[in-house]
Amino acid sequence: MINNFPWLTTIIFLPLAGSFLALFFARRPMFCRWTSLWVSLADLFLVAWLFTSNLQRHSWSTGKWLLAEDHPWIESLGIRYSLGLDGISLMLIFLTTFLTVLCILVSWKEINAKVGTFHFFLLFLETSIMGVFLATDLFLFYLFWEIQIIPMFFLIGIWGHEERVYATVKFILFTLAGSLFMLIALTGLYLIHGAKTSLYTFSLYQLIQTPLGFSTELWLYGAFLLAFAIKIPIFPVHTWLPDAHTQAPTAGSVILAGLLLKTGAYALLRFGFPLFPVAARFSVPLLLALGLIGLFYAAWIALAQKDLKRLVAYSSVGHMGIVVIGIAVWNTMTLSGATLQMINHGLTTSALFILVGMLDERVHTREIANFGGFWKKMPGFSAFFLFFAMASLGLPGLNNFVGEFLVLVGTIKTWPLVTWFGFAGLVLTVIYILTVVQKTVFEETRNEKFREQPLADITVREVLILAPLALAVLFIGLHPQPVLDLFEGPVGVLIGFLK
Amino acid sequence: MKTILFFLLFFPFVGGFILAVIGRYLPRRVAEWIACASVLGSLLMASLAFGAAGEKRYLLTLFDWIRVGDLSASMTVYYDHLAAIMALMVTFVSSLIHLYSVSFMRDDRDYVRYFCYMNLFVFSMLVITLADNLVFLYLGWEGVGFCSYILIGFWYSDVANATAGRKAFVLTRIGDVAFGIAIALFFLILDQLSIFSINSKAASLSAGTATLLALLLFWGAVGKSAQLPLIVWLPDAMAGPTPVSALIHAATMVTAGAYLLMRLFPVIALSSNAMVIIAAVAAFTGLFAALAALGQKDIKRILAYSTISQVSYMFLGIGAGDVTGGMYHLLSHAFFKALLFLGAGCVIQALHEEHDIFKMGNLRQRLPAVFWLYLVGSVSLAAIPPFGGFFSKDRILLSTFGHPEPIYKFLALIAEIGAVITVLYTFRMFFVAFLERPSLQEDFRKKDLKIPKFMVWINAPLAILAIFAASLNFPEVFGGKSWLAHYLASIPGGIPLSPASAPLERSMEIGSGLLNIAVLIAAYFLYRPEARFLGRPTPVVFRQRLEELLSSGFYLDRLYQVALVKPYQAMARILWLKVDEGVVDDQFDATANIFRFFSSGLQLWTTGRLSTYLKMLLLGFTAIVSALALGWYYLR
Amino acid sequence: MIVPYGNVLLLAIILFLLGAVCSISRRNLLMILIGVEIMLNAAGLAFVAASLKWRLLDGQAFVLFIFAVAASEVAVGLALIVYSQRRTGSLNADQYNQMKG
Amino acid sequence: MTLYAVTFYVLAAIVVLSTLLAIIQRQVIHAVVYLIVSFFATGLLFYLLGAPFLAALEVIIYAGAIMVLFLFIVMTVRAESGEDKGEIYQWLPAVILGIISLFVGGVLIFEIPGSKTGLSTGMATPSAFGQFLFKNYWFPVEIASFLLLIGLVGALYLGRRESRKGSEDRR
Repeated sequence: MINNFPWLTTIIFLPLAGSFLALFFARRPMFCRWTSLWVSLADLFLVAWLFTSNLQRHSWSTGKWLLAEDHPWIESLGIRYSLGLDGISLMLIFLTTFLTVLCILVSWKEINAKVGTFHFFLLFLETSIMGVFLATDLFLFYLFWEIQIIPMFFLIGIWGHEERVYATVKFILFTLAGSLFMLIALTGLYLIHGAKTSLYTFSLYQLIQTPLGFSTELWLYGAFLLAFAIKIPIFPVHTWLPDAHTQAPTAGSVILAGLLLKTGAYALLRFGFPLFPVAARFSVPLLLALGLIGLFYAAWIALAQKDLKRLVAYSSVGHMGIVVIGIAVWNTMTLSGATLQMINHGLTTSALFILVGMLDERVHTREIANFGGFWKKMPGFSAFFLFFAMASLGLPGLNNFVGEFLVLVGTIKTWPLVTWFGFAGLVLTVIYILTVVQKTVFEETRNEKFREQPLADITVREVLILAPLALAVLFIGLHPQPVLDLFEGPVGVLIGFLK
Repeated sequence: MKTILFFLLFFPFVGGFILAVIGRYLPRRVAEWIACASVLGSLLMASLAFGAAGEKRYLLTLFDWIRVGDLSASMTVYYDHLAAIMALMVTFVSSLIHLYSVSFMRDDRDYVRYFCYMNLFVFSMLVITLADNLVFLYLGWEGVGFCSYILIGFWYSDVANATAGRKAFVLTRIGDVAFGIAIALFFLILDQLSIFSINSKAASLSAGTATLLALLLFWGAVGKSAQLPLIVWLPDAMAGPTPVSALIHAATMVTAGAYLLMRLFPVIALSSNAMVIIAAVAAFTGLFAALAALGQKDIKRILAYSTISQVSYMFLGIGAGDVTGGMYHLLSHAFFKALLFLGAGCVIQALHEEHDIFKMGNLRQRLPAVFWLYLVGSVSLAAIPPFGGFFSKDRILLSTFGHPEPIYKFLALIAEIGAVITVLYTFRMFFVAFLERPSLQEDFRKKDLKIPKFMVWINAPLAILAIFAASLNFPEVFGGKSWLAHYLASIPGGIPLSPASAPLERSMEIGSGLLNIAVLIAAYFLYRPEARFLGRPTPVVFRQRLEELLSSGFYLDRLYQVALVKPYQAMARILWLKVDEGVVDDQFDATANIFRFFSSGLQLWTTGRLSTYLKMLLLGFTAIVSALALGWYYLR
Repeated sequence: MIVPYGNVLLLAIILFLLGAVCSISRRNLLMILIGVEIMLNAAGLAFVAASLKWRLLDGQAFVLFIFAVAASEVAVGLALIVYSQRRTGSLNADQYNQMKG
Repeated sequence: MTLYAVTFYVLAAIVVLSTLLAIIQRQVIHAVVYLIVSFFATGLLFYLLGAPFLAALEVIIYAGAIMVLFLFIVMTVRAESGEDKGEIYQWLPAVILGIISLFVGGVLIFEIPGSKTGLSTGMATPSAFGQFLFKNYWFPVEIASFLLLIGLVGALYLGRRESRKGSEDRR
């Protein structure tokens, strides 16, 4: 049964159906919230069920698609509707559905205007992101890749904070500019492949075999890399991210940091490197340098931030730097580590954004200077904050450590110097995270206005949001093997492409 | 055996976990019982393991953790004699300190948090003690760092405390970088992360690699053990509750660095250069910290600098190739320093949070029990024969002196000077704080000095151990059995590389023992209550300067502040505002402006008038038709 | 034999362009609509001629549909014109310049 | 030059001339009258080209219904306020573009093979046309009727008299 029913399509489009439901009943906010919650929960359980049932049925290590769908779509152009699920994408869609449920819970109180539309965009976004993670046809991938920008644009633009218009325009300009180049390269690749083999197709596994000259490959790869680099984001093109994160509503930040950035890294992993192996290898030193710069630079800048959300945003740049390093080195350990780090970053950074959102709800400010002494006022909140901050700085036993460690130790076989610098960069991470923990949780605020403000500790709903995240963080930190086993097969296949 | 070790390791973890999750909802007594019982259970298990193991060594895998490709980081323990002794010491000291804490924290409402962190700390420390896999060890290594950080800042509402915690974490993390790199290098070179396998394969390392690895490990240990140049966090770490200082910053965590080097001694031993560096850094740190301790007024800061100095002797032992000596000193130091800290805790609490020794006094009569306990600790610290500290320290000095390399003679001299100063500062502290001083104000004398009896008597086991630590390894030249040396002979490096001759040993020990006693007497005359200059600022500028220099720890802290911290913070702002928002972002803005320029040209086009649009329509139509015609014409 | 096929098409083109010129040059909304009618009519003429040339009735059928489109377009268009005239009091197309960028 | 050809050219001349006159009229009402002439002639052309049914429809719908509708509207709105001044620059771009298009289109047309062959006469009787239509195009016819219905509804909706309250709200 599991192989005949179009499970992947169901998973992708179930939220879309839910989103329209939310849109139609936009006049009844509570109904919208509950509907969206149930739909997203259903999707989560579907993925979880797939996870468990596949775990018994298949051996993960083969690296073949666990589930695949392939139908002709626009035949005259050789475009097919083809989806494929392997261990990496399984974990990522698991993360996607998981975070979407949390986002809906997070927005329960925060979003009060245009509730139906909000949930419409949220679920729509979920569909498009899962599409990116599952598509194996380049055209389909590009379609989902572009679509995901649209709901994000509105999420920031309508429900964002004060400077949302600037942020959202910047976001869309950056991402669109990048993907424009990708479209050109994509078409170029398609035409070259068609001309050389007289088979016009967008299928990833056909296009991988395209014979390309070195300079052609370099140009095409450059265009792809630009699009992915903006999404990840890699150092010089990261400036849209702090603005977008800061201005987005909490759910928007969570999706942006937890999932949209992952699409960039995932695409680099799944498409960028396998499609253009020679050019990719050529770009490795560049990527490593940029990843390291991102790690240092972001951690350094984060220390000077005044807006807590902006700080978390910069921390994203640093963490994604490690992911980039892991992908660039391209061996079993670093790839597993980078993929795991994608998941980890999705969990911890989302949690931090959620926590900042809770603060914003209570204190109505995001200035670090106005925070302080929360341990006395909100012990539960502070405990969670400390926990996720520690996870973020890579305390062993929590999730980030495993990913970072795998990447950095795996790197030493080919790029020992990068390992040295990478470990050193982690110190800078410690510095800014400890500083912000001290300023928010421990020290009293210097701002008299906020000192005496009474604050309520986290509610049951908020515990329900944070506790699963905390459990996931602990689980990956202490027992990452099931997840790593999932990656083993696909990583082996990916490595095969670059031999 | 696996079960025993498993419970030994995970009792505190379970205790900490229970407290973290539901501790807030438990009655106070229950929470305290859980905390203490878990550690006591560990102690029981450690004793059982010690008894059951006998001469055997165990390499047991508890769980799989990370396994990718060639890398395998499982939760494996390696229980050899070194680990056995260390585990016993850690569980013993921490059991006592947990019990002590119950009464020390009796008025603090945040006890759940406290005990939770303490239990987690014990767990992490036991991980360091037992772990075979370096990654697993790293988990404990960072775990103790975290617990130390959070416990130093336990009374967080004071900014200085939280800052001290942060400083400790960052500085130890700077050390951990090197440790992390060392782990990666081990993986690269030996394809192994297991201490056992590394030690057995160490011989295949080339000298250069071994030096690099040894220095990296040493740098990691320097961070954790607060040696030069990462010394500055430990004195500030005294901001934490006193039991925490006793457990973490005296008995266990700071010695973890030394312990790590002992565990991996076969690697260290391969590189004589690295050993010289280790010994040299240790000798200078010892002297440095001892001098700094001489200038402190805060009783806990004196103890902190003394800890730094004493830990450096352990490193000196390792540098001189005498692991047994290092371990011996580690043990005796753990007992007497914990004793001193706990005694100081009693004093501080009795005097209502008074830290300044010059405001104490008359404690001999008012806290007689504490006085005697503290005396035991002090003589042990000052290495007055025949107490434990004397034999352990002397063994290290001896093996340093006896090392064939000439440079070690010089290092031994420096260490000996440090030892002399140790006597001086110990009894400065002791005499000033405990003897009668008529100059003190009356109202202070009359303050109520009630502390729970339990808090005092729980120190007794430590005192007994401090007194009889000597018997652990009473040198054979004096008719002892050297039990510890025999027990540790099986571990790598357990037998000194160059054992000293019996006459040398005898003369050294007698000589330094007499020297210490002489200095003790001198100290009495310097610091006895009747001494003239006590507590009074002297007009001599030079002395003032000297005091300031010593009490600030040779301005090292200020140097780091000015040379590193401030520029770093300033640079962060510059990078953000000038580079990120400035250069990087402005480039994109400039690009956007180019497009805006073009678009303003296009703006003229969009008049919004219908007729213009229609004209454009026809223009487009004409163009398309013409293009079609042209194309057709040419293609025909 | 009536006339060459091309001549009919030429006539259709002339008519079409006359309509186009009308809707572009005039500012009166009614005249613009009239221009559109002329263009539709020209298209119908071309269809009829083609239908005759290939002896297929499909061309004539399309003319019928063009009529339908033209009729409904005029109906809605004129209603719109009336509506706008009521709102703005003017039939000048250039008064509606809210789309100015 | 057959009689058919003569008829065609005469009718073509009438069509072009009357359309030309129609589009340059300043008054819409004059333009409409000229257009009626043009459509009548076009209807005759349709007849000549073998489409009697369409010729009838052309007269009824275009010349009859549509133009009459225009007349009504012209009379209703009565507002010729924004009428053109007839300046030359207003016509110039359109005329130039039109001439270019005409030239290109003419060239294209006479490049088509078979464009010089004459059209032979033929006639599709209304019944034959009807049968053809409902045999092959019954569905589009239904759609077209639906379109007309929607056009009707739309026109009614737009043309309805707004209630005073609504119009005040809008102001």
